[in-house]
Amino acid sequence: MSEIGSSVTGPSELTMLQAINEALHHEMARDERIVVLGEDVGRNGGVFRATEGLVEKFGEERVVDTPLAEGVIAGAAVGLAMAGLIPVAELQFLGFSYQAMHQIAGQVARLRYRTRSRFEPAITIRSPFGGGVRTPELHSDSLEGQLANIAGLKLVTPATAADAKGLLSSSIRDPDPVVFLEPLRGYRGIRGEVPSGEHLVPLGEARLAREGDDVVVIAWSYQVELACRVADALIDENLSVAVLDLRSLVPLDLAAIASVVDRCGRAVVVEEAVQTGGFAGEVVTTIVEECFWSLESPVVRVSGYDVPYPVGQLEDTYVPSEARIAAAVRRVLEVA
Amino acid sequence: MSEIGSSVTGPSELTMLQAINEALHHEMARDERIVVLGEDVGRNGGVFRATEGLVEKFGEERVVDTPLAEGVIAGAAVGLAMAGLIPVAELQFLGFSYQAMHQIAGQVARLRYRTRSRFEPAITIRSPFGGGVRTPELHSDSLEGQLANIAGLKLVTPATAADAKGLLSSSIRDPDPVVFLEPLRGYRGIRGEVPSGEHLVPLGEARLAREGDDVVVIAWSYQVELACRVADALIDENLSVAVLDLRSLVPLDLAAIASVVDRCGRAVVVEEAVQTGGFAGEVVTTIVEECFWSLESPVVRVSGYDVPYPVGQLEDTYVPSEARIAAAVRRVLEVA
Amino acid sequence: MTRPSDDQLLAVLVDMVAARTQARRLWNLQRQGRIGTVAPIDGHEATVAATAHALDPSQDWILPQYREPLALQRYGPEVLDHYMLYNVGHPDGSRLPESVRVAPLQISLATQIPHAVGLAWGMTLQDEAGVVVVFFGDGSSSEGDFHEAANLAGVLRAPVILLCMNNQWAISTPLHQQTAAASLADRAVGYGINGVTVDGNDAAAVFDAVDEARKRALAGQGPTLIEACVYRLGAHTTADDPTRYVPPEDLEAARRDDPIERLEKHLVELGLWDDEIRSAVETQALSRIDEATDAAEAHPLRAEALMDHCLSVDSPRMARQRLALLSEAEL
Amino acid sequence: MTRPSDDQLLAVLVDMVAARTQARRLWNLQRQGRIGTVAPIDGHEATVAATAHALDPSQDWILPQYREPLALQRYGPEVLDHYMLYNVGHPDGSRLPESVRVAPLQISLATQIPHAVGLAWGMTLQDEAGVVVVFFGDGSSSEGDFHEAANLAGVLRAPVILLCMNNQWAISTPLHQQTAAASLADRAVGYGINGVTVDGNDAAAVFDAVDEARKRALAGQGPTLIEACVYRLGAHTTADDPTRYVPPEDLEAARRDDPIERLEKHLVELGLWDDEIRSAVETQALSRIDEATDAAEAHPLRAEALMDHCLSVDSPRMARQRLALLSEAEL
Ligand SMILES: Cc1ncc(C[n+]2csc(CCOP(=O)(O)OP(=O)(O)O)c2C)c(N)n1
Ligand SMILES: Cc1ncc(C[n+]2csc(CCOP(=O)(O)OP(=O)(O)O)c2C)c(N)n1
Ligand SMILES: [Mg+2]
Ligand SMILES: [Mg+2]
Repeated sequence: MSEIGSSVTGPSELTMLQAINEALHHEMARDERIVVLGEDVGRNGGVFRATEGLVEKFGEERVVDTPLAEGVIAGAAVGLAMAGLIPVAELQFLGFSYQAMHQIAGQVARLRYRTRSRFEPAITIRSPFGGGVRTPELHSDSLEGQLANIAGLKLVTPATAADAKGLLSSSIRDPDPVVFLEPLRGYRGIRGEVPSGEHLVPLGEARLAREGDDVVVIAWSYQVELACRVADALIDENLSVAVLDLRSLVPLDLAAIASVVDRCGRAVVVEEAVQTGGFAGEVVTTIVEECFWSLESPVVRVSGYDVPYPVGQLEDTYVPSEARIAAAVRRVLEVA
Repeated sequence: MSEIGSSVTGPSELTMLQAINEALHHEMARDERIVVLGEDVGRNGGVFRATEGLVEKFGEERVVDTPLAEGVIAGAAVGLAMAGLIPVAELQFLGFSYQAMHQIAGQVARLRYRTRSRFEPAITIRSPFGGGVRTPELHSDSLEGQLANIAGLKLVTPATAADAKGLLSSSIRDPDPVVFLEPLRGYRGIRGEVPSGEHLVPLGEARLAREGDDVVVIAWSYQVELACRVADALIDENLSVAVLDLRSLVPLDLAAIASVVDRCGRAVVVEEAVQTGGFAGEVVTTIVEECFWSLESPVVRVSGYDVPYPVGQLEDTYVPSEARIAAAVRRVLEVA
Repeated sequence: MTRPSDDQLLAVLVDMVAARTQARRLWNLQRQGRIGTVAPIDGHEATVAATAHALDPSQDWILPQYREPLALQRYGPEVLDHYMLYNVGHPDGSRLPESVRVAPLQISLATQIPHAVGLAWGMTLQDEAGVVVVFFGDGSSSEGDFHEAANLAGVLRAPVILLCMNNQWAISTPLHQQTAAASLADRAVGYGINGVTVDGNDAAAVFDAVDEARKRALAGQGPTLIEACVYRLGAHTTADDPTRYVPPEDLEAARRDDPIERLEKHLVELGLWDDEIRSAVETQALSRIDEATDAAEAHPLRAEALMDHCLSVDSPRMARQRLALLSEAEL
Repeated sequence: MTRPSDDQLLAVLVDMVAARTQARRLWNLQRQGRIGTVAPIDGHEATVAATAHALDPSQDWILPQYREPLALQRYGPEVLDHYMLYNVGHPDGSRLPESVRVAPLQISLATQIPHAVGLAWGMTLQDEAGVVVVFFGDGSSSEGDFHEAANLAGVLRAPVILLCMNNQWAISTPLHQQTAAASLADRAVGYGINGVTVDGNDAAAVFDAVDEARKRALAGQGPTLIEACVYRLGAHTTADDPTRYVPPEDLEAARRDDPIERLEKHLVELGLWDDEIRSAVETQALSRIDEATDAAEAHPLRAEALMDHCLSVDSPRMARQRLALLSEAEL
């Protein structure tokens, strides 16, 4: 587990989106083999501007606007990797990764295993996910629970601007395929100081975002932000709430989870996804496996509901709110 | 929870495959709106003969060999349902449901929700899954953990021949979309007495396959068969091992899980899938949520490994064996 | 070929002008924060309205992409009412009444094409008359779903019309980066179906093409792929800045071939159209959309609606979630 | 056009005869339970072998579907050795040595077509000479992957040859239920790429077509879709019973156009082939495959290999699983 995040803010503050953009610029300048591909990633700089300026800097050979077909974006990435290149593919919204799932799950994730490392799948698939910004259907879905069940993929998702840069750089350099999930609400809603130049955050190390002893809230992506706000607010009630930011779901930092749950004895897991089959269940199970005897009360998960991500007027009901997280924290603490 | 399964065998014994075939014949004869579609389901009767005799009996209009394209099999099913028909689609192997995932997750599962029940998605998608029979790659994958996270789908999987018939008939009649998972190893490897004529088993009711008080093994599909063998074998060691066959993963029979875990206090969950993100994690979490205080030891899961389903020579290492299940049972019992 | 009558053309023009007028109102509503992201119809009006007028709403279906609703007046006032419900983020927006043969907007591009084929196929299986028209863009035609559906439609000879709105752009991706094909209609031969290219700014030509395709379909002659060539005159959506990528001279040229101006000119010549009529149509269109907007905003919604219509009956877990939701509403 | 030389044709025939001979052995090995399900090559030999001979193994790639390996001798003996490892269920079967530009078999149909386009594209980005040939079936051509990949190849002008083995069947589904298209090569126009149909039983014609497509690709003229018309002379796989669905008269007719007989006749006329040569080729082919089978069966494998090569480094959970696996081996 790495150090608690510094919360210094200052003039060199970036939004998460700018941090992602910086990582892409930095990595492409560093390694000529990197090719960025996806819908609208070139001239338009991506529909959220994550790839802004790349085509101007690195040219149309290395920053490619593909036809509108997610399957072949992921599938061509496999071929590019076979050719020794390092594709960084963007799926415009994670909900459309379904169109590419046969390539992601059946091909990207298996290239190394199938060929016993003859081919190195140094592929990164970036995609925004999660809701809260009133997008149309299938633009807000949290599918990490499904992706985590696909062996051969790494699954990484930042909660801070600095991590967005550091984890993305590490993901691009990683020899395994990484699905890199960018919280849509964080693009402009999360900002913070970001080291300029080279900045790497290792994959597989959780981050203790808040120290605390009474209970730990385990979260990832935008939910870390919410959990921190809850932790900060509950200080007034004399509650000491730790927040563990998983940062990568695969590989999962079992040691960090065990250590903080062992200390607190009580845990809440927060996710935005559909509850049944979501990744929070995997975290709860991990806690049962790693530190059952430390538990002083049942772990509680705060999730979306078992319905599809809804339309705008129902969005705020669907996504975990600070109030729901705080209520869950109180609930696990009330239990004798 | 329904009654313990009778284990009468006799001359009218059927294999699970024959039971499935019987359900299809019975349902198609009952309701003219049912249309069977998929690759090789007509003249060939399905690559496993699950649809044998249907085209001869019900004609080429109602039993349709489609082009080789899973996406449009699921997608056309949506359109057929919009037209008021009842499509029963076959995906030749569950590994190729990935080719259709944008239609299954994004469309089939959402048709009712999106249109607030204007359109009734009475769609059944049948598919063999699971390993143990030395098939090529992507023919053996257990994806129920991923499918369970898709809200709007029901997810049903039989463990006995009688249930194969009764659950499939219920699935076809169900107004919601059902993904019906047929254990490949059970097609010819599981047989038993099957009621002839009308036979319905309600969706959402687990089945206590073995009574027992010391520990419960919770399983579904072919793993129930293994769990029962283990339970039977451990009688000699004076262990009373209950086996709960979930039968449907969505809806999940929370009451049945709670009741048996409350009684036994110890539980093992068995699945064949990749462990991380598999459905066993959901079951463990459900136990934590429903009956944490009854637990006398941490729930243990017996799963596949966090690698893709392997080639033939490694298959037996991958799939949960009776030995692994028995070891897990002993492990949860040893804990003070 | 049945040329549309002058009256039909007039009706088409009325719908086109109303659509464009209302599109401008939508843009402002979005800017005011009253509605979510919308995709302007500008440039698509002739094709959409003429297609609708070539169909019989009592038996023919329309499966839209997302840009069409404002020009589907022929399918009844419910289309606009529900479009506004959709735009204000109400779940009823995608629930049109049973009598209206229009599917909800489709956000997952091209997935509606297989639905259209299945629906058309299902109609023939039940000996129902009627055809299905499915709209999709040039960008969407690159998705596997287009291919799989067109191919299945060919095999089944389904009564479906695949209407590709080739507006030259998919967000920022121009046609030549979308495909090297000289014409999208050329793809028809690869599926053994009929294929035609039509000037989508020519309402009469579109009407003819759809009418012809419909007659073929009803006569059991199978599907038609129609490529309607237009130009996206506006932004992709309210979230888009086309000045980043659309060459101004191309846009300028396209504006000179505006479908509304073209049809107006024709009907002015026939003495069927003038500024006064136009302004009456505009006024009426605006009051209509304002009414629909107000009604949509006033349309009630309980938070519990989140849980409705997912499964026909709540699963046990959903039942608990529903209870939790009700109590959380008090948090 | 470069007609193959007589020597080249002879080399092709040797490979074809060897492939068919070995296919029969595979069938028996499967029946004996020594190997898993296999897909016989019968009827595909001319196209596969001639294609391989039209390529340069030192720079051109082949991405197979699953029916081709026996006729890829030109790409080196490793292809057969690994095919036998694959057939005995050993994971090394899909790990060809770096020097062999052949990808492993692809079971998820058509997914290899996007890979081929990506690979060809990647080669041009790095100024590597060479082309990529990807094999796929008539059935596979219905998958969205075919469409998406062909379209992208057209846009990129990637040096790729899309080689569709139209053997008239996809398991039990005949071509006319697979597509209403008169010819699969007709699809090329929809992607702005070159398309040709070739008699896949005519080794020389296939050689020409591939050679031509290759030259175009190397000259920067982009991809070619080649439809090779053949007939599947055997079962789909060892698990299939084609008598359930193949009309005997069709099969009979196809047998009369056997690609091996045809090329034999030609080379007999040239005095380059006779029964003696044939039987020498067969004997050699059999001893070769028997050797490869024995070696494959003797190839060691530890159970722990299950965990290898999934991620470059085990995740913490995988590390535990690896330990558990080692101790479970003792259960
Ligand atoms: C499957 C899928 N991929 C990506 C998107 C994101 N997206 C929305 S509209 C659009 C462009 C669509 O272009 P086209 O089909 O030509 O329609 P147009 O907007 O030009 O009318 C894209 C990429 C989506 N909605 N669905
Ligand atoms: C995506 C996918 N769907 C279904 C299957 C099952 N399957 C294996 S081979 C086959 C038929 C393939 O036909 P074709 O592409 O014409 O090749 P052929 O066997 O005729 O050489 C099918 C349906 C599969 N392997 N992959
Ligand atoms: Mg467009
Ligand atoms: Mg074939």
